Amino acid sequence: MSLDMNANSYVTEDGRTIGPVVMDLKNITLRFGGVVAIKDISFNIREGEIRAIIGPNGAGKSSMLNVISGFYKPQEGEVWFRGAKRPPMRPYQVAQQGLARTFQNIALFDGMTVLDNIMTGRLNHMKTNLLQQAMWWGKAEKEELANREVCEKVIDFLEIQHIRKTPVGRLPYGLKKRVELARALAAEPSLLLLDEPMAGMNVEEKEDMSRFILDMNDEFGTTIALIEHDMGVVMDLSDRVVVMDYGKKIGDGTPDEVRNNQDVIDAYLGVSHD
Amino acid sequence: MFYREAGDFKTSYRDDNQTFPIRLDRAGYWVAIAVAFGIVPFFVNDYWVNAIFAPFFIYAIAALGLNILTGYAGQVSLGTGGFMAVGAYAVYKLMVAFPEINIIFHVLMAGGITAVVGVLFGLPSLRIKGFYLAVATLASQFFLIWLFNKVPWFYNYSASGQINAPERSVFGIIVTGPNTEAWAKYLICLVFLVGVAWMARNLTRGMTGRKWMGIRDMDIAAEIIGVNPLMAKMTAFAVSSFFVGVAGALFFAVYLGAAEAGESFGISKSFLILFMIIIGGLGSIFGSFAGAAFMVLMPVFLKNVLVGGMGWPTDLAAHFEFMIVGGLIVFFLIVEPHGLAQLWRLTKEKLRLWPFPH
Amino acid sequence: MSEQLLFAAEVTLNGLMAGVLYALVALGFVLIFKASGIFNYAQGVMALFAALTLVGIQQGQVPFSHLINAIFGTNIHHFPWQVPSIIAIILAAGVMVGFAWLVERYILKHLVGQPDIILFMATIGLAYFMEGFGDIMWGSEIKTLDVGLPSGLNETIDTVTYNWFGYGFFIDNLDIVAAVIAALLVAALTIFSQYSKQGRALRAVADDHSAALSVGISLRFIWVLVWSIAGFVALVAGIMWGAKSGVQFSLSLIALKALPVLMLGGFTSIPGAIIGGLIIGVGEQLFEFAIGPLIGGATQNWFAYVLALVFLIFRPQGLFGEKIIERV
Amino acid sequence: MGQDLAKAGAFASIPALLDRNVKEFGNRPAYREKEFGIWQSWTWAQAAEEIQNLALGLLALGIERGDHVAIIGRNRPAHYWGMVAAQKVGAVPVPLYQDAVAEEMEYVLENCGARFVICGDQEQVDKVIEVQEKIHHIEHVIYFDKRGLRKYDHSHLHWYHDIQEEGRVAHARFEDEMAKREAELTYDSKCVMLYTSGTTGRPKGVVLSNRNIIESAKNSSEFDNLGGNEDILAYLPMAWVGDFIFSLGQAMWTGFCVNCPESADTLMSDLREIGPTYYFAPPRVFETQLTNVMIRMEDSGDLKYALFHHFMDFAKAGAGEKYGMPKRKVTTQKRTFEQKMRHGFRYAMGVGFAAEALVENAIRLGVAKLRYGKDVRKHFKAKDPMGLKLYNGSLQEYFKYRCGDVLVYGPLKDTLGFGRIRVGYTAGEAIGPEIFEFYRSMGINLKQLYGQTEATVFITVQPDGEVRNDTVGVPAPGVEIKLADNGEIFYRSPGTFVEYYNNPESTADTKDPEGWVATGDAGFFDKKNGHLRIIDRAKDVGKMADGKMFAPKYVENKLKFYPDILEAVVFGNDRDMCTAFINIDLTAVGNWAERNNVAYASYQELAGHPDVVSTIQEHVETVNKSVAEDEMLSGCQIHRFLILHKELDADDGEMTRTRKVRRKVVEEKYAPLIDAFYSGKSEQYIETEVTYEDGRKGSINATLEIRDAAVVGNGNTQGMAAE
Repeated sequence: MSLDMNANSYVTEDGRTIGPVVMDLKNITLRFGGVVAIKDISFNIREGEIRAIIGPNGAGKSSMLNVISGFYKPQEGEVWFRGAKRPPMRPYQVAQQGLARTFQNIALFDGMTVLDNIMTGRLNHMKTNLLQQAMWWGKAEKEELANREVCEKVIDFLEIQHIRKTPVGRLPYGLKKRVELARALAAEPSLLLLDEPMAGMNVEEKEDMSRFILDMNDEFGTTIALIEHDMGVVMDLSDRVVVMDYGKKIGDGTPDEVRNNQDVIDAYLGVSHD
Repeated sequence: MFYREAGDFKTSYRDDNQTFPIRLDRAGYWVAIAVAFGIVPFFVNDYWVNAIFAPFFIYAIAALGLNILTGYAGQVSLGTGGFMAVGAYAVYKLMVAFPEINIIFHVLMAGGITAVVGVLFGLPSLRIKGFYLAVATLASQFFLIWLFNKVPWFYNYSASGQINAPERSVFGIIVTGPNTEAWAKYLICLVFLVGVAWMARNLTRGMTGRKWMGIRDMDIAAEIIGVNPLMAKMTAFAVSSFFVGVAGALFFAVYLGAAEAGESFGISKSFLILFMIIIGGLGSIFGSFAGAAFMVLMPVFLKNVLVGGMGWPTDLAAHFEFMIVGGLIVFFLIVEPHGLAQLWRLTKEKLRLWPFPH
Repeated sequence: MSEQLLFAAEVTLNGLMAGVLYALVALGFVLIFKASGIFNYAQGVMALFAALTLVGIQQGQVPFSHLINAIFGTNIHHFPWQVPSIIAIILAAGVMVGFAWLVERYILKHLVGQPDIILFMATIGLAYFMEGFGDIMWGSEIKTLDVGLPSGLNETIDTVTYNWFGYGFFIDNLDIVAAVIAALLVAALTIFSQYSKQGRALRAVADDHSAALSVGISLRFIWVLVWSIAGFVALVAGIMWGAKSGVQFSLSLIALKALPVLMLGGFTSIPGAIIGGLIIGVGEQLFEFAIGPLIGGATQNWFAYVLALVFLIFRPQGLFGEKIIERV
Repeated sequence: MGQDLAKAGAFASIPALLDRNVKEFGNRPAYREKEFGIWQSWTWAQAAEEIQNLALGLLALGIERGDHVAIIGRNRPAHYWGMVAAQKVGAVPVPLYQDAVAEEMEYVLENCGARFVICGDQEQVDKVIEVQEKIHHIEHVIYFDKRGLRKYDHSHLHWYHDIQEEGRVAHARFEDEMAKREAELTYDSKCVMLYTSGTTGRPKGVVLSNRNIIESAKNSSEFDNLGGNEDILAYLPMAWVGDFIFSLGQAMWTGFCVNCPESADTLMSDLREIGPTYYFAPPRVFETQLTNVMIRMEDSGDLKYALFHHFMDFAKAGAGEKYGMPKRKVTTQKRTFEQKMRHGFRYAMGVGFAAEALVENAIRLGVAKLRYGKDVRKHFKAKDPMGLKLYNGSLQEYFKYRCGDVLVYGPLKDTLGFGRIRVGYTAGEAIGPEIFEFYRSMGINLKQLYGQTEATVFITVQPDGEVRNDTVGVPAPGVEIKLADNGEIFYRSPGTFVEYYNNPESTADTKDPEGWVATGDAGFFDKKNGHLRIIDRAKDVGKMADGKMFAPKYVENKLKFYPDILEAVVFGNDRDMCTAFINIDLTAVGNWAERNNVAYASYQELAGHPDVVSTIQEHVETVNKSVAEDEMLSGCQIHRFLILHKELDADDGEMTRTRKVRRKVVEEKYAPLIDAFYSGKSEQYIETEVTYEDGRKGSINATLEIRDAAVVGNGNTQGMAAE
């Protein structure tokens, strides 16, 4: 099926209705000194869809994600979020707007337990001030416990009950990835960015991860944008795919459309999909 | 071995979240509190208070403060001595200026003032990291000490350049000045220690603590998931300095009675406190206590053995102490970088799993 | 007016000289930091220890005499001989090498891979240890160090300047000598690191540990080497300061002075250390000279740090340090 | 506790008991489940409300009297409520084994003709949907765990909570109807239908009346003074009669609390957290536990190791029975002051000696280390603390036990989660003597009972203080027993089942008109103490060619008592000698292999290892000796045996879900091997089909070595001497 990019909403094969545009990127260009990482790229992400950004290594995918999450400031172009142009802001402010993300090479807080790590995901939902927390009794405690409950739901959802109280430092790679996902999910984001969620996983773990991503989108209707260079996985997961190569956008559309796109095929020829 | 955990299950998040989830620990904690408040005060004499309890309590408070900054928020500071001085001089000025106000408030206010100063000197931490920051904090140390030496207003133009704590009382009990009862000193320090420890615990177990640790473990990631680095670091500096300030205030007002910035709060103080948290364990409340106790008791012990026991000249003993302290630091960093707290944790694990090894 | 200016000029010159000594200590820091990423707080104490050892050997002191006397109630202090300076210096250098070896063997080896901050703390511990050790070994009383360096007013400069400006600059010979030696030392180090095998190995390690290891350079050897060099630098610094202001505890405090120097120059740059040293030296002298009197003097205690602090806020990596790039 | 409740007659049904519990102790905990990190709890009042809403919801769905409601899922309060709710509206709950594959499930669902199915989660729902394609009487499927079911067609699929909500809404409409139906329940109306695991042939639906359940619950609770303060851990399959009696029957009767674990893989930690006071587990569980303990102790420090064995030996030597058994008859809320004092004193003495023992032995160990170095463990034996010498006789023993209690028994029990057990049962198969002894000597009141679904569990039980490992105790309260001349056991009791569902003929040939039921087991009463002793399944007790008695199970059990041996199947019916298949225990033997660094890639490879085979041979021969002791069974000595190349597995149909061996199946499947036995070959090639966990099929082949084992000539006394 092909779809009209401007339409207010569309319906996927499995009958989910995808809502209006949440995040709209207009002519983004990003340079590091002389190097051009991203060259004039535009695309959008819609309410409730799973949007994939794919491309060979060094295509500028991660830079793209970093632009979205406000870590890199593009030299040109605009980022529109929920119909408003995003003013230049620091990453934490972006997070407060309701963006959550995971990282390609895991960025968990090794000094804390799994539970604490996930709790950090809740920080934009916690309002008590320093003094109240110092006193603990009353507001602070109530808030803490309430948010603990949310996190426990997430823990249950991602099936990591058995490691709840272990320090993340001790966990194997696959579980760490899952915990990081949990942390992002706990933030109840309106847009969730996944940076290579399946990098370095074995088939089984990849299957689990895909299941979780789908369930997330299904259960909570989370809007998800993910980077992956394993095409196979992406095609099954995502509703729409952007293909990047050498910082340029060479394709955009449903998996099928992309699959039959000549440029994409060329770009991927001889590129290993590890 | 002594733990009996079967049947000790949690039916609410409050229970699960408490500081001492294990029944036995809880019991031990309450017993300790009871003894500290209910029994010891009746038996302490001047020697015990001045040689052990008062310094232990006060240094423990300071260690808690520094541990929050260094152990939890990961910002190394070598300026602790300077901030203690701020607390001391602040409380001095307040005591003199407002004799009618209760000393308790003076101490707290002194803490508040120190917090402000702390934040000021903490600001650079936004741009400066790691060693650079550590060294930068030396600036505060030297500048503050110099300030208190050079500006007579701080010591009310006294000829000696010293400050002397006037006599003040709480509920009619004299707690500062020369004729303070041993048990009064003991109690007031203890009260502050417990209060501070309780606050520290609350802050570190909650979201504030997590923000701090996030900054410590991976500041970039922390910012990206929504931690405001400015706020996190500044709160860390504020809280830490507050505690340190309180410690400084007590150190001068209750413990020393008279002080001179240079020798009471010099760079060596900064290091002393730093050692306490290293030996005790970074990022651990218990560690702050353990470290303080260790660093207070060891010299006393050495003195009794070397000078008292073997009749060495005191200066030699002092050098010896230097060696031992230095050696211990290195030893701990090599054998157990997480300090006494970690050792304690491990023993506890062993006891809980007894007779199994794992 | 021009009086003032000339004063200032003189002060600046003296500042430069002082700066040279800061630079000397800082040099030790940089060497170790470059080669092993260790921020060696103990550098200053090493200088003190080196100086103490030198004096001790020179005057034929009995090591640990105090300790021995304390334990056995004996009363021994000196051997019946004096050692010529040059031999004493060589011996002292030897001691510093031995010390370097011990440090590597008993400390660094066990701390490989620990976070930098831990290593930093370890060196603080080491500093404390050496301080106590040095005092126990050689006694803590202030000692005068004389290895026959010229000192006192340098007439030539005095007369020359007098003839020029009608005002004689007071510059201590010792400072000049110090400057010269420092210059030589730096030159020597540069040559060493450029042209000797070990030197190249050293630079390789400084650039990239793992790569260096992979080409078969022994990290442990490099560490011993670099610590030895640092020890030697410390010895030189110790001699200078010792000769200037006597060998005593306060000597180790110059280490602290060297820290702001490093912050200015950047931890990884030798020229940075030197220029930083000079800036600090001149800066604090001038500041004390210009502002000091207005605010009660003794500003040297803190000026260096505050200067560095302010400077860092605008350039966090120091003058010559590499730019810090953040990635996720 | 049980006694002071009004007469059973007044409470003719489970729902009636529920109402009583709500009245008598409405806000005491009734159910707990570990979920979201804590033990979610429901008081009797809350539980009753949940149940009522569900019941009303079912009514709203149009459930009829006598409908069967199938329940499939792991132990969760919601599922138990499902059962009670069904009863409340006159329907009959039919719990199923959750790990059954679709085909097995199909038969049962077909057979019981359930209109309603309550499923735990997606996995179960999928199976049911698969089954629905063939059988069409299933109208409504109710699931509890939403996960992944959102996209399913919900025309006949309902979420548990939605149903409850409907019930809450429809409260007014159906309340009277529900009350009416509940009132109709009599002491003899159907309470539950449970399917036998089907050791032989197809499973049969055993219909149990309220009388069966409540009477048995009542008698057994009173027999063991079960009170309202017990805690039990519900982890056994819900379809098994035992779980029904413990988690519903007794729980409802006495009002104690049922705790459900978070999941199968957190079972052990959940067990430890709850620390049940009343506990049931099949021998297998205790066995694996013990194996783990031993393995973990192997890795522990020399001192601990020595102390552990020193005190365990002491306890096993009888001290455990004497000083260890829990004194309290009931788990009351609190100990009296006097009890506390006595306990405190005991503990204090224990601690004192424990400290002494630690220090003394640590020193002695240090010395021993100097002498032996590495292999000190072999030579070093722990000693009692000298302080004990001050006392003598029983007092010394008593304090020694207290000391051991502080050092070993107490912590051990606690870490295993048995710290609070007051009454523990095991049944199903015989339990190994040393296993049984181990747990009892630690001070766990572990007992055996003999029972079956048709009897609502209880046929014989061991009273406190009369516990022996080779018998199954005396007839349970209200049970009469008679033995047929071939040794088969018959019983009659209030628990005797009503009938096999839709199966009058097999009902008839199990249960005669006077209500005597054939257990199908052969046994005899011990002359000395009147305890019952089980030999084997009556029909499996065959005759050998020479007419001697052939009791395979009896021998198999003796074999299985060895930690190395997981399963054993003995053949020899109508033959001139006995032979056996052996399954080794991968954990135990694997551990042995590790310690003697024997490398192995698979079970098969390890099983084939010569050393392993000869170890097993030793075991077999010792067993032969002890079998030879018993005159009537001496024929059952094993002449030849082999170690199977694969583990017998339920997925291959070689075992039941409760892990009982399906003798017939095995006999057919491995016919070539058996022939090889009796044709005297020394090895035999075989190829077998296996089913993997995910249902795929494959086949493995091997050439197995057959060994001859020494046997003792009849009446030979050396056998005894050797024992």
